[in-house]
Amino acid sequence: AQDKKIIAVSIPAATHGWTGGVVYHAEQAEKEIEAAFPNIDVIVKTSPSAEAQVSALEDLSAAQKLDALVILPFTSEELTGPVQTVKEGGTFIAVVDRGLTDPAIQDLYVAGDNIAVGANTAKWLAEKLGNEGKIVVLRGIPTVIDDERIQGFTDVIKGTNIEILDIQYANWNQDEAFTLMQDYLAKYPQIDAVWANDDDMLLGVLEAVKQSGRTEIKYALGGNGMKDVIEMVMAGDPVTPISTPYPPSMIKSAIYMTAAQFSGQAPMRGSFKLDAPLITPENAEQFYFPDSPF
Amino acid sequence: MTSTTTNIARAEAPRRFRWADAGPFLALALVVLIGVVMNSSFMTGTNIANVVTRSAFIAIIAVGATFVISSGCLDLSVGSMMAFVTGIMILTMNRLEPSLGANAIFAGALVGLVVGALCGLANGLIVTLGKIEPFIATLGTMGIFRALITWMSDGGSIPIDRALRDPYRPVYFGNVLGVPLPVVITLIVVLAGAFLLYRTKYGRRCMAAGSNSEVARFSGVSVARVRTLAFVIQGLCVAIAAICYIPRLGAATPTTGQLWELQVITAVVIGGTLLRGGKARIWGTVAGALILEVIANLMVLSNMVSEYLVAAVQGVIIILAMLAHRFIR
Amino acid sequence: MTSTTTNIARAEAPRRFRWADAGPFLALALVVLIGVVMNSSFMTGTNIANVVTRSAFIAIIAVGATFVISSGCLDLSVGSMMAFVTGIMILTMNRLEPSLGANAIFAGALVGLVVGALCGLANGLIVTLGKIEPFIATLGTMGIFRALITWMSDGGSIPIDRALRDPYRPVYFGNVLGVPLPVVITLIVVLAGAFLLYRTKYGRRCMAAGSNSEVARFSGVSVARVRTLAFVIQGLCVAIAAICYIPRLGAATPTTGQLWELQVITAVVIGGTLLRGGKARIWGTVAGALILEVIANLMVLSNMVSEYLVAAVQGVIIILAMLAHRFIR
Amino acid sequence: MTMAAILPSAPAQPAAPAALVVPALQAEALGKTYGAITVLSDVTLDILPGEVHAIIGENGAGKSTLMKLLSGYVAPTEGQIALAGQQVAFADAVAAEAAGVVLVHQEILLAPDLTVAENLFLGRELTRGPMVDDRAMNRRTAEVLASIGAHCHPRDRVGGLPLAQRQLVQIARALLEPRRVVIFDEPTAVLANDEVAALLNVVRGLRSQGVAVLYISHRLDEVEALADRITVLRDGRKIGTWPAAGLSQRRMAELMVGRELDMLYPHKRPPATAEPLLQIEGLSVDHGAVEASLSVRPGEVLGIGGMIGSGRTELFEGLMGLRPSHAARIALAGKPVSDRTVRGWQAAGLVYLTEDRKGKGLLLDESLATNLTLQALDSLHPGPALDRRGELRALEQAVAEYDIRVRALDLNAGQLSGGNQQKLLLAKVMLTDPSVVIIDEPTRGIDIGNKSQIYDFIDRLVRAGKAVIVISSELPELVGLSDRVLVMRGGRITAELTGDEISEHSVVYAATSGEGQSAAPAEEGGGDPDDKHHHQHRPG
Ligand SMILES: Nc1ncnc2c1ncn2[C@@H]1O[C@H](COP(=O)(O)OP(=O)(O)OP(=O)(O)O)[C@@H](O)[C@H]1O
Ligand SMILES: Nc1ncnc2c1ncn2[C@@H]1O[C@H](COP(=O)(O)OP(=O)(O)OP(=O)(O)O)[C@@H](O)[C@H]1O
Ligand SMILES: [Mg+2]
Ligand SMILES: [Mg+2]
Repeated sequence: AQDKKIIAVSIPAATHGWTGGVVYHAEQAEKEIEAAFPNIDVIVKTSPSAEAQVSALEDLSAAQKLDALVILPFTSEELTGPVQTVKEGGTFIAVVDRGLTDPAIQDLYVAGDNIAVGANTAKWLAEKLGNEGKIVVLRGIPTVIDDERIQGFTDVIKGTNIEILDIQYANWNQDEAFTLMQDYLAKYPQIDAVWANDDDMLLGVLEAVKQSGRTEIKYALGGNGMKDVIEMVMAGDPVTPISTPYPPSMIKSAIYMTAAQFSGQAPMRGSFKLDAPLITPENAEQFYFPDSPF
Repeated sequence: MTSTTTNIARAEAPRRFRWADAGPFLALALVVLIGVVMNSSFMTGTNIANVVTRSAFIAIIAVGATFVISSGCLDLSVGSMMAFVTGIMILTMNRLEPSLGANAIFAGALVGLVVGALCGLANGLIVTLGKIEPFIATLGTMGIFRALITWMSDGGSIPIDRALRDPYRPVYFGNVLGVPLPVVITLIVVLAGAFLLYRTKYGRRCMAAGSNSEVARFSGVSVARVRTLAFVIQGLCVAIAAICYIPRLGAATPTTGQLWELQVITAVVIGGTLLRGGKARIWGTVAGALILEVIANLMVLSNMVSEYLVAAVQGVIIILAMLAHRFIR
Repeated sequence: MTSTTTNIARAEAPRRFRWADAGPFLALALVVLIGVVMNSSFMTGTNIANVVTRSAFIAIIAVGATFVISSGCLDLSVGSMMAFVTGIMILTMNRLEPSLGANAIFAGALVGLVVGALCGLANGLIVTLGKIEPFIATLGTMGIFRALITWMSDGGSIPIDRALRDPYRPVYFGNVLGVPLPVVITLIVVLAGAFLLYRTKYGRRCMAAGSNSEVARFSGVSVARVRTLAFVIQGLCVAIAAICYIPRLGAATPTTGQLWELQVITAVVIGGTLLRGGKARIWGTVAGALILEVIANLMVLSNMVSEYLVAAVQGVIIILAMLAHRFIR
Repeated sequence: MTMAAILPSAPAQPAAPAALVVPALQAEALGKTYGAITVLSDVTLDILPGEVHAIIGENGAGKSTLMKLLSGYVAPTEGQIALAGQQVAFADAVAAEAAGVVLVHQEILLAPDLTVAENLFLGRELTRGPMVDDRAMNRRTAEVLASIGAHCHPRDRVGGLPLAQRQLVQIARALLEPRRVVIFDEPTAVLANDEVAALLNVVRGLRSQGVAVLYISHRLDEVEALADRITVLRDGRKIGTWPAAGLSQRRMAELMVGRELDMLYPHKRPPATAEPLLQIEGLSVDHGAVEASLSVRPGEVLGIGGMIGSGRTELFEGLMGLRPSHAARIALAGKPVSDRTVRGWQAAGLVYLTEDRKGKGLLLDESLATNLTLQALDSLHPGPALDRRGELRALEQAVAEYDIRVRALDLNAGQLSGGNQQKLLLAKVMLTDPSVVIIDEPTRGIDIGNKSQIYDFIDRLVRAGKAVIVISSELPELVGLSDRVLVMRGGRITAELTGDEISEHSVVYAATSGEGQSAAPAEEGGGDPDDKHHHQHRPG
């Protein structure tokens, strides 16, 4: 076991749908890679907070020499220092989704683009609404991802005549989204479209709209490419005809890319940006993973 | 033994009205009044129906919590337990649907009640036999239930079978003579709870255990049994809430019921039940649950508060409501 | 009055050793033993240093909580308060850096202490003057502090100025004669806490207020003042924890310190302090904080548990540790 | 009794002695009402420095209330208080204490988690620099404890002490500093002879130092032995003040009750011969009793005597399964008992009445009916639901039968006077219709008029073929009631006295012999200890 190469994977704990997907794909990658490459040991660790993630990094690197670290940081600022410390021990660093504040630390960066998630949705919506109308927005837990998506979205909307009636937190929670949407519906007699910045919340929104029987709502959009929502897109749902991918499987790609160098290939370095193209009925098939929990 | 006749005459005198007991209801009236003044959408039928229906979950669970708290304990695990029971119920219903059809809902509900009761029993036994501070014991089981639902759902969600959605829907969205079904269920639970707490031997013993467990012990009350049973009742209430909850969104996720324990305890305490046990106010608990839901509703309806500060304003209003009914006496 | 002399002799008799008091330390020994058996990396110097250093935050805050709890109250707001104080400190330091340079750290720390004390004072006054159940009052302020940090950071994060990072780093990463600085600070806080609680009038009165507030009042102890001061001490401890925390993560976010309140209370109760007040075990509290941190560490080091189930195993271990030290007597 | 000699003969007028001495404390037309209930009205009273002024009266007469008014615990609704001639209005008990007026409560008021010394010095801790000086406080505590004959340790946790010790701690707390006025509210209700004697000496000591002492007791022998003047309260009003000299116990009782009293103790019954109802062999209780064996027959009153800390309470709490214990053999009516819990015993027909009514007996914040029926819920309500009317009927019946003096039936138990709480507790336990009754301190705090009722009650039980075990620290009671007496010492049963062997002297001797403590103090407590008849029948 001594000569095994160790790849540590540090990700957020499965506290809601998307992070649940991340954990799922990371564990899948672990199983597949360990089966395929007996000289590689993948260790997946989840942490419920930035604080705990820093602790996990300390623990992992104190317990063994890490050959590589694949990390999906809770936040950029808070994890930059600790990851740098790990790198100083000679570890290959792969960062997923949120880049560190000092990009020099990252040997490999598989970037999600949260701003694009918001911006692409907003562009599509603006076009469909003809740059007019009233919309409401549900946001997640106050974190960087949420902030970036909202920023991407609102920046685009500002350039149109669309009015954002309200933005409130629903904590990426279906249930809270349902409640919040009920209240939006009670408050605003005319809503042309809804954007929940995550598909988990979208499910709650749709349920509330269905209950209200209101028909003026032309679009209810989410993001992240949750499989239930992609099914809706595939079925050509008129209210939710699109989603944006933000596949939790990006963690799997990063683990594979990192593992490659230990299976005889040259180390992959550099930045790989995942785009956030719209998922439409035409291309939905390729974003659909029926076995994923997300 | 002469002085008795005058005393007997007084025995029939009606109980005096106490302002302190009316506190939660006055506080509720106050927030409703604020709602009416602040926002015209507040008093619409749909909005009121939504708010009242939504408060059903917290109210039902809080009825159970009233038992646990008045017996001198505390249960932090209710939110997680709710998610866990929901998960088990959905899995059961999905499994049984092919053979039982829509009847799988009943079977699943039954299984849910049993599982809820067992979860409560586990809490109760850890606290009473294990002699562990309820705060710690139920914090432990809170982690356990939450982890189990996360594991059962692989961190994703456990949706109910499509075939069951429609027959199950009315349990949350339906109504009886215009009264939403969850409200009817809440009323039944509250009435049953009030009967059990105020009108039965068990309720009496529950209060005695919370009021002074030594006196209860010396009076032949098995404090451990009473408390264990309170936890079981709590588990049953959680299961009933879960039964109403499933048709609302049709899925259990690792976030289901998150932080509900705090809301539940808040509702109970706002309602006038003493956190240290011995005094229970079931109807106050219901008022407490409504107050919380109305405040949350007002936060969305009003435009005055930055989205970032909603939690702050909610906190301030809760404190003010408590202050108000403290100084109204 | 012949028996005077014998009684006086008894007054000097040594304190008996009580197994129950040793409970938390035995439980700590137990989890450490489990660690040693389970994982060879556990007992390495670096790992132990890491774990002990990390437990500083919870330990320091829990020292304050020991005061609050033993005086008969409870503070649920510590986690949010920690985030809020951290935010204020970073903002202050960033603002002052251009003029003061590295000295901005001292200024910021001072501001942090003042703000922490004021937050604690607010909690204390709401509880004592407002006569609101501490659970509710601090649940309210928990929401308020959390909302304030969310608002201050616009839902994002407040990073510390790069120029301050390096001079500030040693406060978490440095050491004195090989002992990590946060551990030194924790020791100072614990010693000060133990002195205050066990050796001063204030500590005595704190326990009296928690044991029986009526008796304390009749004895001329101002229960309200004692409790308010306990909350202020809690606020100061939160600020001290925040001072150590900033160099570790370098930013305040709306999720900083989330759920710490539960960890803190767990540490205090595992340590042997009674949740109903009147009995305080400062050193036990420290053992409690270490137990929690060791368990979390073992979860990371060992590979036996599915990542979904970590919380469950943690819950089980906490309950088992409590059971063990309950039945060891 | 020098002071009494100066006083004019009965009934003394409050203003009269002022010419000679300035009263330490004066009450002027004091009154107290709770809502619509008047518990005290128009009481005028003075206490002189260096006198022991006894207050006597029936249960619920308002004695404790008056004491609370005088010591700042409760504010009067009418009237004034003067301290050394100066009008005062105490803001609270702390202010009264600062002015030198201290009250020893009828009910224990101590912080259970703190040690004895910590309780004594709470709010006035001794310090050295910033630190509390535990050494000095423990030393001083040990001195005060020794001076009143308490045997607990300054560092004992108060919550773990037996009731009597807690009472002594409370007394010690009052005596820690020099006082101008010390008020004792039934300090001896839970004390045994030795401790009573020591306390009476303490009170005499205070008197000789010029302290004014107000003293409430239902033990009229104590009052007779101690008091210089006696004030009688009835139904919240003052009947009058008399010099103690020349007021016999019998006359005191008549003044209190307002009618003639006859026999106090019932005639003894013929010796019981039936098979024992309860048999205990080799019962040991942790921290309490060692290898105790006893039995009681139907138709018999078994008395249990002993000093404080002899383990009587522990023995029976252990028997009830309320403390860890183990026994070789326990049988009730010939059948071995397996379920040794309060509930199991109750089902088998045995109940235990605790000595600690506040801590273990009554839910002070609950209604009278709730308290009364708590133990008998199962027999009172056959189904799961409560029959509230039935409860109310039971309450009315209990109020009549046990003469519980309440001014309204919707009070909480905590609002009853001490003696009436005791009666409620007795009623509560008897509601289960037991065949064996164990009563720990049956007449704790009960007035003389009601005492004989309770004795009659016990007599009737026994004559009906039941068995009663009475644990009592009041020797006359033990002697007057019991057919047989077991005496405990150091957790063991050391003597069995039957028939004519039963006397105060023999009990005291058995309880103390071999410990090097003299039995002498008993004489100071109750007059002539050997004269049984004196106690069994009131002369006249
Ligand atoms: N808070 C209260 N509310 C209503 N009534 C009260 C309250 N406190 C006391 N009482 C009533 O005042 C009366 C006098 O009580 P008090 O305790 O002074 O009697 P006491 O003379 O000390 O009797 P005992 O000998 O039994 O101790 C009682 O009838 C009691 O029920
Ligand atoms: N929890 C306890 N732990 C240790 N010792 C105890 C405990 N409770 C009581 N004791 C001791 O047990 C002995 C018996 O005490 P107890 O006062 O009950 O006897 P008693 O004869 O009933 O006296 P009383 O006149 O007070 O009723 C005493 O020495 C007491 O200190
Ligand atoms: Mg009294
Ligand atoms: Mg006793």
